[in-house]
Amino acid sequence: MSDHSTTVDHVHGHAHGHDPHVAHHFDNAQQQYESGNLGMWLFLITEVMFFGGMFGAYAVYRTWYPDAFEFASTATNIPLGAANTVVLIISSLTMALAVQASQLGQQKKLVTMILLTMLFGSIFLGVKAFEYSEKYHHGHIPGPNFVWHGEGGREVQILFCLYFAMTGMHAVHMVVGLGIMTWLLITAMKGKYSPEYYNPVEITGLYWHFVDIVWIFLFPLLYLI
Amino acid sequence: MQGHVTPTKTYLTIFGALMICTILTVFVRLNLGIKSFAVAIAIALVKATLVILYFMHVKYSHILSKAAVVTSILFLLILLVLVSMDYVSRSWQPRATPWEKHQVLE
Amino acid sequence: MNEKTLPLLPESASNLSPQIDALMMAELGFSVFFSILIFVLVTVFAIKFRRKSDYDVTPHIHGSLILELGWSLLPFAMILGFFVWGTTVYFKAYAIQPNDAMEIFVTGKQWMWKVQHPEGPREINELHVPVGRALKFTMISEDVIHSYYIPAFRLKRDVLPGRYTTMYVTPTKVGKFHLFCAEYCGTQHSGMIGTVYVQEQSDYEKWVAGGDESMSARGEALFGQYGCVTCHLPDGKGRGPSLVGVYNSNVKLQGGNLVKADDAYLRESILNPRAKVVDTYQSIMPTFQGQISEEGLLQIIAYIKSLEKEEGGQQ
Amino acid sequence: MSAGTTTHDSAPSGVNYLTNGYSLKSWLLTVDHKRIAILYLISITIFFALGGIFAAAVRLELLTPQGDMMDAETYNKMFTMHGVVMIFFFLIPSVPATLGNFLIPIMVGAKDLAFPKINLLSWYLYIIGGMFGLYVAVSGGIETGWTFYTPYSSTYSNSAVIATAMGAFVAGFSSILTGLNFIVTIHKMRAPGLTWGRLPLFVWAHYATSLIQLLGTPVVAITLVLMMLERAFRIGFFDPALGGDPVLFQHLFWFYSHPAVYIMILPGMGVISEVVTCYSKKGVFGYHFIAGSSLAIAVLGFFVWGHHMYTAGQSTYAGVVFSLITFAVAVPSAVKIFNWTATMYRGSIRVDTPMLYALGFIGLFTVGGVTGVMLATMALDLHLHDTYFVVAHFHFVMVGGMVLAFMSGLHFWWPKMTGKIYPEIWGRVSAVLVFLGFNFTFFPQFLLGYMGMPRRYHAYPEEWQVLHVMSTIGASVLMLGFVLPAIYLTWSVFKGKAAEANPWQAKGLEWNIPSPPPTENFPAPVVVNEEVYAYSHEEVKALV
Repeated sequence: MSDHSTTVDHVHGHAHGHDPHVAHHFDNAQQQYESGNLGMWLFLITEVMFFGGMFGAYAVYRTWYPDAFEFASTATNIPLGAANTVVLIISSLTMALAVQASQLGQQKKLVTMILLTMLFGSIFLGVKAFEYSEKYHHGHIPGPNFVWHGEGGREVQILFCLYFAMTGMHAVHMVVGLGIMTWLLITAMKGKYSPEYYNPVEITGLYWHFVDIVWIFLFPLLYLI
Repeated sequence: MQGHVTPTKTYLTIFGALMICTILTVFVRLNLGIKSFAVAIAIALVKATLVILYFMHVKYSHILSKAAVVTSILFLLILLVLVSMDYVSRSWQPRATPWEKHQVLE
Repeated sequence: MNEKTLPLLPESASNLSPQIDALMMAELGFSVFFSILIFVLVTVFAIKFRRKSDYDVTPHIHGSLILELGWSLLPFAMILGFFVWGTTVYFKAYAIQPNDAMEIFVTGKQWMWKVQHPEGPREINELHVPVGRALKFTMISEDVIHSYYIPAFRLKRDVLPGRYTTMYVTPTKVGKFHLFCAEYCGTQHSGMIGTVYVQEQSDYEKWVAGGDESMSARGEALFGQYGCVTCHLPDGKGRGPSLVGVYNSNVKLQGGNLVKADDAYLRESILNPRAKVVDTYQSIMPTFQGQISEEGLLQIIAYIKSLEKEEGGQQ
Repeated sequence: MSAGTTTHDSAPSGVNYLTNGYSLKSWLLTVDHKRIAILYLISITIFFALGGIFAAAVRLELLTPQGDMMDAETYNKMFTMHGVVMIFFFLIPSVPATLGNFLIPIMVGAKDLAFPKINLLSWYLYIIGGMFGLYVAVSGGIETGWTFYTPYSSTYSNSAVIATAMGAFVAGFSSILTGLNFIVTIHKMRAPGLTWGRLPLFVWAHYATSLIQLLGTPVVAITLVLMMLERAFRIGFFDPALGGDPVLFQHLFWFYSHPAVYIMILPGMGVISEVVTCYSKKGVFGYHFIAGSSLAIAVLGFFVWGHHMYTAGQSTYAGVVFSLITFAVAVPSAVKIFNWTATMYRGSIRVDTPMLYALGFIGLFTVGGVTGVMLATMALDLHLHDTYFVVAHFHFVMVGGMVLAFMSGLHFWWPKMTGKIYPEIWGRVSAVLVFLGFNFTFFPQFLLGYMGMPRRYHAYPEEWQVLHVMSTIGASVLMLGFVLPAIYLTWSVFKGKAAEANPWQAKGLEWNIPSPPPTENFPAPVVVNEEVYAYSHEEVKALV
């Protein structure tokens, strides 16, 4: 930016007490906080609709091929899925505690909790990768090489298509979440967050909990019924 | 300054409830062998509600966050219900089969 | 059809055409009325209330609840009439089977229309039908989505892969009419056209007599050729259930559910035999997915249907 | 809105958002919503021209019935790319991303959108999406139709389906983020005193648009992803050969793509509300009804998608429900038209260029609307679906509606955006040309459609040639009508007369600041203590 913009900033930027955390175009910290929060909530609405399309497809094919889905769900690993659910809920708890720590200004606890959240998130992805490789070895990857020893191969394959699309999209969201979390960790270690400014921690938390909620539905839909 | 600070105890209670729900839903499926859509989804809904209200602070937050939750559920339902409307009612058509005894509806 | 004049209405050649034209005219009247109303009001206001000076004073009019309700509810009430009218005609074309309808079987394929008549004749990109006889089209596609469209009949319906769609119409005028594919289906989409010949009954019969063996006879040949006959013995003692009289009956499946053996079920049972297995029989039938063409499937179903017709007839 | 009025004298001498840095970097890395709006304006103009070239190719081919200018495959690519470019890269971003981006922060009295960096990101996403589009255009094209119906797109087509869908997918995120930014800005950044009942109708329209962008776009995004997966890896979602249902694709596609036509038209309606009231010099009639009808359209718009599928093998009963709600959605649109007309009643009307376009909009949108009612009638759709009647209908709404509204708004706010006045006479000439050319192009298509001409046909029966020739002639007039503004508007940027802060004696916060506005819009914090559209005598008197 040129000199002019700094001039303009300079002239008008001092109208309010110039809190270093408040971006130039906001009037005050409260406005910025509420905007950030609303922005994330709106983003989560779009995420709900994003997964909604796949839930719609799931609903249709599940009613079309109830038997095939029953066969196929025998191929999913319920203990691993359940364990992963537990892991993800733990990571949600640590994330919530991270937000709380930032609200209370507990710097060390904040860093620890973010680290723990990342750890559990990674465990989840690791287990997921293991499940995928298990499916791979059984030839359950949909496509021309799909193998199904049993009834209704073509219909069973549709379930696996949905399984991989839904869990895959979910995993992508986890990876993105871990990316954001890394950035959060770095900034937290630099001591950027305080009881006056913890919005990034909170909205990352919202995102993380949302990803958790998606899994809360995926687990019964793909493993249990 | 801005948001409600939830005490650790509440978080732990909610966490406990979520764990119980998870164990319950797996137990119902594995040990009782019940493959019930209703039970599994009901438990999932309870879990999601707990996460939304407490972990995501919706219980204590601005009306707009609540509105966002309601809006997303509402429009997800529009999508699911109207799509299923087609699939459910496709078979309602008077069966269009070539050799059926013709229905006289005129 | 080949006149160089500029007709403003397409030819009207089916029982639906006058109904749809009448509905169209009614809605056109409504539309023209409102469009002209708005055009005139806007023009008159723009002239009558043009700015005379920059210091013009305009009255403050907030709005009027009565006007708002009036101009939203009145037109809505009017168009609701169109809704009811339109829905009735639509059901007539798509869902309500007329008495004694003649069957036409249409298979869409990139980029041609294949038609089979139960009596035997097959044709490509043409359709011969008698005038005054109710028709039932049973349609399926071998590849992508097509749409069978005869403007003179004011009728179209999408032809889907994997599923039968149907429509009903009665031609009312002898002549040659356009046949189009209305759903974009690839490179030669605009070449997937043909001609509909509506003929007098006697001419039609003459034309049919020129065709070869009937659909069910062809179906019987396929029934033998694919080996169906080895298991589906007519006395029910084979490895598969007897197909005599099965058409349109309620079949008991494994697990106790009843299913009506209509052509969708028969088609599914040939292509995907394990989906709905008949009670007391084993799931041993191989799939014929990708082996029998959609036309062949229609022929086999026609044969199974004929087994019912001949009162207890056994081969 | 009085508080802002004193400020334009005190602006720092001559520095505005345009003169605030001249380097390329100062443009490409700007987070100023006004500069981003200009970036969008330039890029969508390029895409509009590109889409126009494809349209010209289509119209030229249809001059003769035989299909002799290009082969069928090329023709199919032309109309597909026309559709893809115009819809995803012109119509959807057109008004929101340019005028909306420029004006919404100013209209709500804010210094910028709530998330300026995300706003810049939106533009880059749009450009990346556009690059996919351009790549497809130069690398062999796409020929599935812009609707990407399966299984044609996922299995049979030999063209660049995945790259195109990827472009639409990425551009979709641009649209989502823009909508998100607008909603947060409108909720959280309004100046003190600017209550919901005082928001300009332009802002209301964008609020409704943004809701659709947020709720609908993700569904088409995931649908395109599933389609791409099916195409790339032969894994089944929609292809019946793989056990899927092609009609499900249509459901998910139209869940977005029907509301998307409201994304395209609602901002246009917002523009018309502003222009009609300004050039009638009279407060808008039925403010609350116009604002409410925008929201009603946005919400009802999500219940009607099945009217694209009456003939598609959807359940007849589902069709009835969709048809009924479609009739209902006609009501809020009609309410707007009547209210604009009533606004003109006893006004002090000047028919300058923006008003000329706005009047054209009202007329053509009415025709587009009533023909929409015909198509919503299930029985008529048996005959009219996928014919030129549909083509004419949506061009009346999209071109007669949205493009005219865009031109109207562009002329109306041009002095504000550039600080220059365009030559009025040329503006009027091109407005008349556009109106005439448009009618000549698309009115014959209604007749063609009723006679049964299917859309997307490369060759057609001879008896329809006359109407096609008329249509092509009209299209060349229309094209001239669009080339002229490109010339004189560009000319005015360099040679035009300097514009005052409020050349049209309009009301609204944006007219209280200098033209072009300074970088942070308002030299001092804004307080609003005046009703919206205070044009009329009594309102002005009350202030004195």
